[in-house]
Amino acid sequence: MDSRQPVALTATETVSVTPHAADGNTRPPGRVLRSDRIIERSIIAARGVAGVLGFLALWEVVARYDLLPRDVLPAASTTLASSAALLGDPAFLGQIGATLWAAFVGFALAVVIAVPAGLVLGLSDRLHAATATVVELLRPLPPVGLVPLLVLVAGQGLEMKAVVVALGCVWPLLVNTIHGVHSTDGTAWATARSFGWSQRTVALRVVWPSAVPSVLTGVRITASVALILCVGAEFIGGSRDGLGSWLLQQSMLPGGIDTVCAGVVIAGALGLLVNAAVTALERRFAGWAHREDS
Amino acid sequence: MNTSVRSNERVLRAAVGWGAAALLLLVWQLATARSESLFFPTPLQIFDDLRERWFSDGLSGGIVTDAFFVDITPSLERLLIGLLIAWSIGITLGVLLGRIPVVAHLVEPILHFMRALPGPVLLPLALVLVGTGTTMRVSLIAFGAVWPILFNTYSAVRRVPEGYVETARVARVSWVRVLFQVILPSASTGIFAGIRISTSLGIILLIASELVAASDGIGFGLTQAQRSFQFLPMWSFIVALSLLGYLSNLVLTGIEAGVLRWHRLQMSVQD
Amino acid sequence: GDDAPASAGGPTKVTLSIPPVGDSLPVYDAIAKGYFAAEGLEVELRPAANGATTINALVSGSTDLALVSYPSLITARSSGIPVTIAAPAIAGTEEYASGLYVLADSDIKEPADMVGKKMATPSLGSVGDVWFRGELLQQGLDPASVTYVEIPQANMAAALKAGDVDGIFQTEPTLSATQATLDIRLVGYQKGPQGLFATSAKFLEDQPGAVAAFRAALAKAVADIEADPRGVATAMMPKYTKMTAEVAAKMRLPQYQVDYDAAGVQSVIDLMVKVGLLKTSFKATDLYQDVK
Amino acid sequence: MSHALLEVEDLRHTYRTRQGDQTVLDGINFEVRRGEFASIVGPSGCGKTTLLRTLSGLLRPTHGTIALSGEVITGVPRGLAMVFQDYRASLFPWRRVGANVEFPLLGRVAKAERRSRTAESLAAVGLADAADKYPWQLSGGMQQRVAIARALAMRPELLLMDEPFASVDAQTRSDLEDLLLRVREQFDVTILFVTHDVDESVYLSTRVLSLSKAPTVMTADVPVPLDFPRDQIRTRKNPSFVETRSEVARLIREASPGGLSTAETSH
Amino acid sequence: MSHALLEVEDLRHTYRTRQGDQTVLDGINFEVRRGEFASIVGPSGCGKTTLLRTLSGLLRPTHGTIALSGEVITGVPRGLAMVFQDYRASLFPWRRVGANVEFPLLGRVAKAERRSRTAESLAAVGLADAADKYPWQLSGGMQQRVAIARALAMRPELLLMDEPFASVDAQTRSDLEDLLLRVREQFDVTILFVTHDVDESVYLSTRVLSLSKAPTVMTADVPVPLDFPRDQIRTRKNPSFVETRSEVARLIREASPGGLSTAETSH
Ligand SMILES: Nc1ncnc2c1ncn2[C@@H]1O[C@H](COP(=O)(O)OP(=O)(O)OP(=O)(O)O)[C@@H](O)[C@H]1O
Ligand SMILES: Nc1ncnc2c1ncn2[C@@H]1O[C@H](COP(=O)(O)OP(=O)(O)OP(=O)(O)O)[C@@H](O)[C@H]1O
Ligand SMILES: [Mg+2]
Ligand SMILES: [Mg+2]
Repeated sequence: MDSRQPVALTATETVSVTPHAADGNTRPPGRVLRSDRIIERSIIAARGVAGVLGFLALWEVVARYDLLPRDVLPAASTTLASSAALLGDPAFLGQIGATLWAAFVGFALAVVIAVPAGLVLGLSDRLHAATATVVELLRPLPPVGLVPLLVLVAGQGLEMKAVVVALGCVWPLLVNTIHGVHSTDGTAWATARSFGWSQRTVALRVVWPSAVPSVLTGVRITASVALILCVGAEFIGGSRDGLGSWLLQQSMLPGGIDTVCAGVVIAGALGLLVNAAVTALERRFAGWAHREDS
Repeated sequence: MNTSVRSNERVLRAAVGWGAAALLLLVWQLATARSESLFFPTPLQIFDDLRERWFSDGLSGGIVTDAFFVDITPSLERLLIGLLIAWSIGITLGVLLGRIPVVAHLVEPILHFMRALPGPVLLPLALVLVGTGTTMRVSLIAFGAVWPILFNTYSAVRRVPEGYVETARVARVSWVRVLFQVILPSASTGIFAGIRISTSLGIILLIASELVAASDGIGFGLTQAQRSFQFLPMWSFIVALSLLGYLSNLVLTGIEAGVLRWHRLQMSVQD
Repeated sequence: GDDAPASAGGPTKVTLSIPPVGDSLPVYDAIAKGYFAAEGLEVELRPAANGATTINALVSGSTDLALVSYPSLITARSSGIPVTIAAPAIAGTEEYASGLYVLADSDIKEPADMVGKKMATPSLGSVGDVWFRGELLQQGLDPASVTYVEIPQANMAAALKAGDVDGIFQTEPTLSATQATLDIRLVGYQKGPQGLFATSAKFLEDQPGAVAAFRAALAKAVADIEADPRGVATAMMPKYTKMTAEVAAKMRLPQYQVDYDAAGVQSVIDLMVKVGLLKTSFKATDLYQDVK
Repeated sequence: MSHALLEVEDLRHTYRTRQGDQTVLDGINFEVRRGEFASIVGPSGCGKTTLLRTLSGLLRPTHGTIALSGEVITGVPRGLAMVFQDYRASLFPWRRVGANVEFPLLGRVAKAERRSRTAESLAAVGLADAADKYPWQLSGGMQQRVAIARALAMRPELLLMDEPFASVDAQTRSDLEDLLLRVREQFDVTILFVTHDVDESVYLSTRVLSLSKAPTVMTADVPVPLDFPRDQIRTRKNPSFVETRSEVARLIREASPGGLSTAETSH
Repeated sequence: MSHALLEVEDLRHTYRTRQGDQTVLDGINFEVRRGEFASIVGPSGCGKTTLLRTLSGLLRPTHGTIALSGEVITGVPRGLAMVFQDYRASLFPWRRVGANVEFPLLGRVAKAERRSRTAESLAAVGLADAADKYPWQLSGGMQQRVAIARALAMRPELLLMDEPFASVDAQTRSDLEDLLLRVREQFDVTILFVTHDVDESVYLSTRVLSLSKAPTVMTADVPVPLDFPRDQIRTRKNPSFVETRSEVARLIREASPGGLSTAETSH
């Protein structure tokens, strides 16, 4: 450290290298052990259970003591019991199967259309500009409003439901895919090009994987929408089978409100299940994009 | 940043987009003009009917017809009120959940469950619980549209960098200002995304809610046209729906562009 | 099966869309007793949506036959929709009394008292709606002086009780349930043809045999019911719907029609023209065709 | 003025985590007098940030007292400003530079005064022209200067800085160091500066406090016998600088044996 | 071998933007011979990145030719690898470290060979154990080492590096510098290294090329009279180092008068 010490541009001696990630992550560097994570998760889960129980208790009280302006709400206990009974009824399970299948078919249709289209539109600015207005005009069409027309064209069966579901799912998927393609990092793109790869190879190996998290987010959002739309289509279009048409009939019966409530609870549970399944899928295939969360 | 060049390009893009849309209309016109089908009138017929139905009163008559106030205005009103309710509840709850983890842990499972309830199917329940009036329609819209805004706000608020909040706290800023000047602006992109999604959901539920016990509105008009096999008016209502969605999106985009100008600029710098 | 052609050997498959109510009793009976099978028909039941959607389904061929109301069919026909009658179904009777009900302590004594009030109807332009408007016209009143609100049958009782509406147009089976919980009073009811089994013109043309067989099977079932209405109802309704035997035993039944009541239908058409639901009149006999 | 500006007495802090308790500060005592520039150095993870967070009132220490101008603090005290290490997370991207600087003054200081303070602070950090830009339109070094300007606009008695120059490049860093010394004179502010760069601490301060590894105690309090103004080339060549620097480095090395490069893994 | 490895002749580049044309490179000529370590220094915004992008074939220059081993390049040439400044965005987050290193070899090199090259390159940068981690599980310095390993696995004749150490901290930076010199020996690779740190350029290279402000021309080509291996402390104390350093710094200062602080805007 004599007078020939070069000025500040040289490496000054540092006390220690801090693992400061340059991305500004200021989390404490302490390692989280697996068992602690389990403990933490179970605390969260316990709170969730407490919340659910509290909600059910509130519902029960409100229904029992007729606290609502209209005294028609069936109690939580009654509803849950009828839900359980319904789940034991093979005929009812058949209806659920029909709904799930139609929702899946429509959803798959939307994926098959929207994801490739999204990739193409994401990669080509010109096509994107050319289709933007049409998309913006078609996107807001509520599929449920089209049900009567679709019944005319596609009947009341699987085809009609699938078209309604696909119509509703195709736009969010498309938008998410385009967004995913656009979010490919410029440096990542340049890096891949510097490997001497063709545009197509880059699209396949870099753009697509970069877009996957966004696509899967779209899938997660639309999967539950698919179910909602399918049940809605059955309900409005009077389909030959499915949870929605079952609910429609129940709602037409005197005193059917109890069964309707039970069916709605099951529909909600179904939505939760679908969401959980897709979330698992997302963690599996786009875990790297959610690294901050895990 | 030369804004005039930018806006030139925007105009060009819009022109190309509308050109393509016009082309599609032409194809539609040609296809339907030849088919003679009762169910599929030509777009020209539809637009004629649309104009006749709602916009034929001339300048002196205030342009819009009386039918406009029966078919369109009530729906707009319901949609707007429903959405405003959904937004206020969604943002409030989203912020609460995002800032107070215990609350989030307690209610998250239930909220996820409620979100998964299929909106149109709640109609019979809503009829029983809330009755047949406007309240029923507005609450159905609010119930369906609240989820995207709630969950988007929630996750956006969770992502607000702690540094922002601490910066404000060290400046001894009141919590009200922390909320309105730090947390909400920082989460605003996520909130706006939620607002957009909730609007399209709101329109779906608007239609569903007007299917029963209504005496006016787009959904009512649509069903009546459909019941009486009036396919031309039915298409007019469908086109009106599309326009309603398009315009509401336009309005939201405009507001968003103003409020989130900083964000758009920031994104363009990082590109 | 959609449009399943009659194969040489096996039975003809037809799909039939009906609501799970007493109106559909002959169908349940014909299935249970094998009358359809005997006529070479295999009937697949399907839940019914609202009348117009059901008619759309007929036109698209996704359903072959459906129980709909006369106003639905008549409106469709007058709009040029190619649908027609496969078989007559039901008519109103004093006992069946699908009609206008009010709370027992209401001031409303006759349809004319509804002027300026609100009436719940299952759907605008439906049987009860047409009838009610006709009643007003007859007394020289403007049908538009009453506010009509579409409310599903199942929700009418609650709306009436809450005062959302002043009168409700109810039919079975909801009516019985409403009467069980609410003290209501009949103000007026609709007589004459109400419902029919509709089919598309195309189906009638392609499969006249199936239509004939359908009529024949229904005729047998109607004969059964006429012989023992309670017995058939208590046997069939719980079997095919969620209805309990007790409810079925008390359920009021409409008059099941086998022969086409052209005069009755003509009066429905004329009434619809009068109340402005129809622009031009046409002949009721155009709606029905004899088949072999 | 019988009191030092900042008095820290037996400060202790233990983080209670699910993995068990971790004592980070284990009895820290020191005073900072008005006008001083005190640097705090210490190995990574020793609790420098924790210390600053307790001083700023963001974190309530497990034990001990902190007094500012003789008053024991409970929440965030008046007269204090803080500059964080991560400038990206401390400037609000939705506010322009001027509005960012003005932010802490809103509702406290009249508009005219706000304007003039903002202008003055921005001028002091050489960013008078940047008031209408957004923070993200500036380079990292400029953003950190905005953060400093914001702190200055609050007219703090005490300015806390947590490794403020750690994420800027070397050239910018030395520019910022000199800037900091300039504004310190101009605004006559007392500074407590956390860094883990020994050279930086000596170059900037009137006094260097060194911390041990956790559980952390203070291992040394070294005065810096160098005059102001300082100069990147001349000061660093000054034998007193070299000597003080070696002294501090030695103290730190003794307090925390062991190497570095193997320790870097993350998140 | 009559040709130099890289020959650049009258290279010019003008960006055509909506705000008008901006000439960045205004006639650049130089050669790099096999085995050299040439550094390019120049003020911020002078076009160093632009130059590297044209050399790597990512950007077609407006004018001039680039030849690699005597062949004029049109697209991305073979035998070239590039390390970018921004390590966070140049590693693919969905592939593990090993898979990232292997990535450019896919479809070109047999599997067994890929595996062995990957292992060798990772070992060379001291990350043999990290192959199964994801890039984001590593620190910044480690990530940049992965990027270097990936470039090495391509067995390039010419390695282009664009300010590769600009966003890591000082200690890591000097570690990475020494690592680079080591692998250069081991893999016998020719390197063209862009930096704006004069000390770094002299410490690493056999030759320093300096660029003027835009419109950019080459202002100097200074050989570095220092032996290998180099050492952070000894080499930097060496009078030749100090002299060369001053020389280059002087050349740069002459080429671009005025301080840095006003020029730095954005990103
Ligand atoms: N919120 C917290 N909860 C639990 N432990 C924490 C928390 N914050 C910090 N720690 C732990 O306390 C210790 C000191 O952290 P602190 O951030 O104060 O260190 P530091 O000296 O600022 O380090 P660096 O130089 O890396 O910034 C670390 O071991 C850290 O893991
Ligand atoms: N794609 C582009 N379009 C238009 N102008 C560009 C583009 N890329 C760079 N420039 C401009 O060209 C000039 C040189 O940029 P370049 O990135 O090559 O500089 P640099 O020497 O690498 O700078 P730094 O040291 O900051 O990395 C800058 O003025 C920049 O604004
Ligand atoms: Mg720290
Ligand atoms: Mg560059």
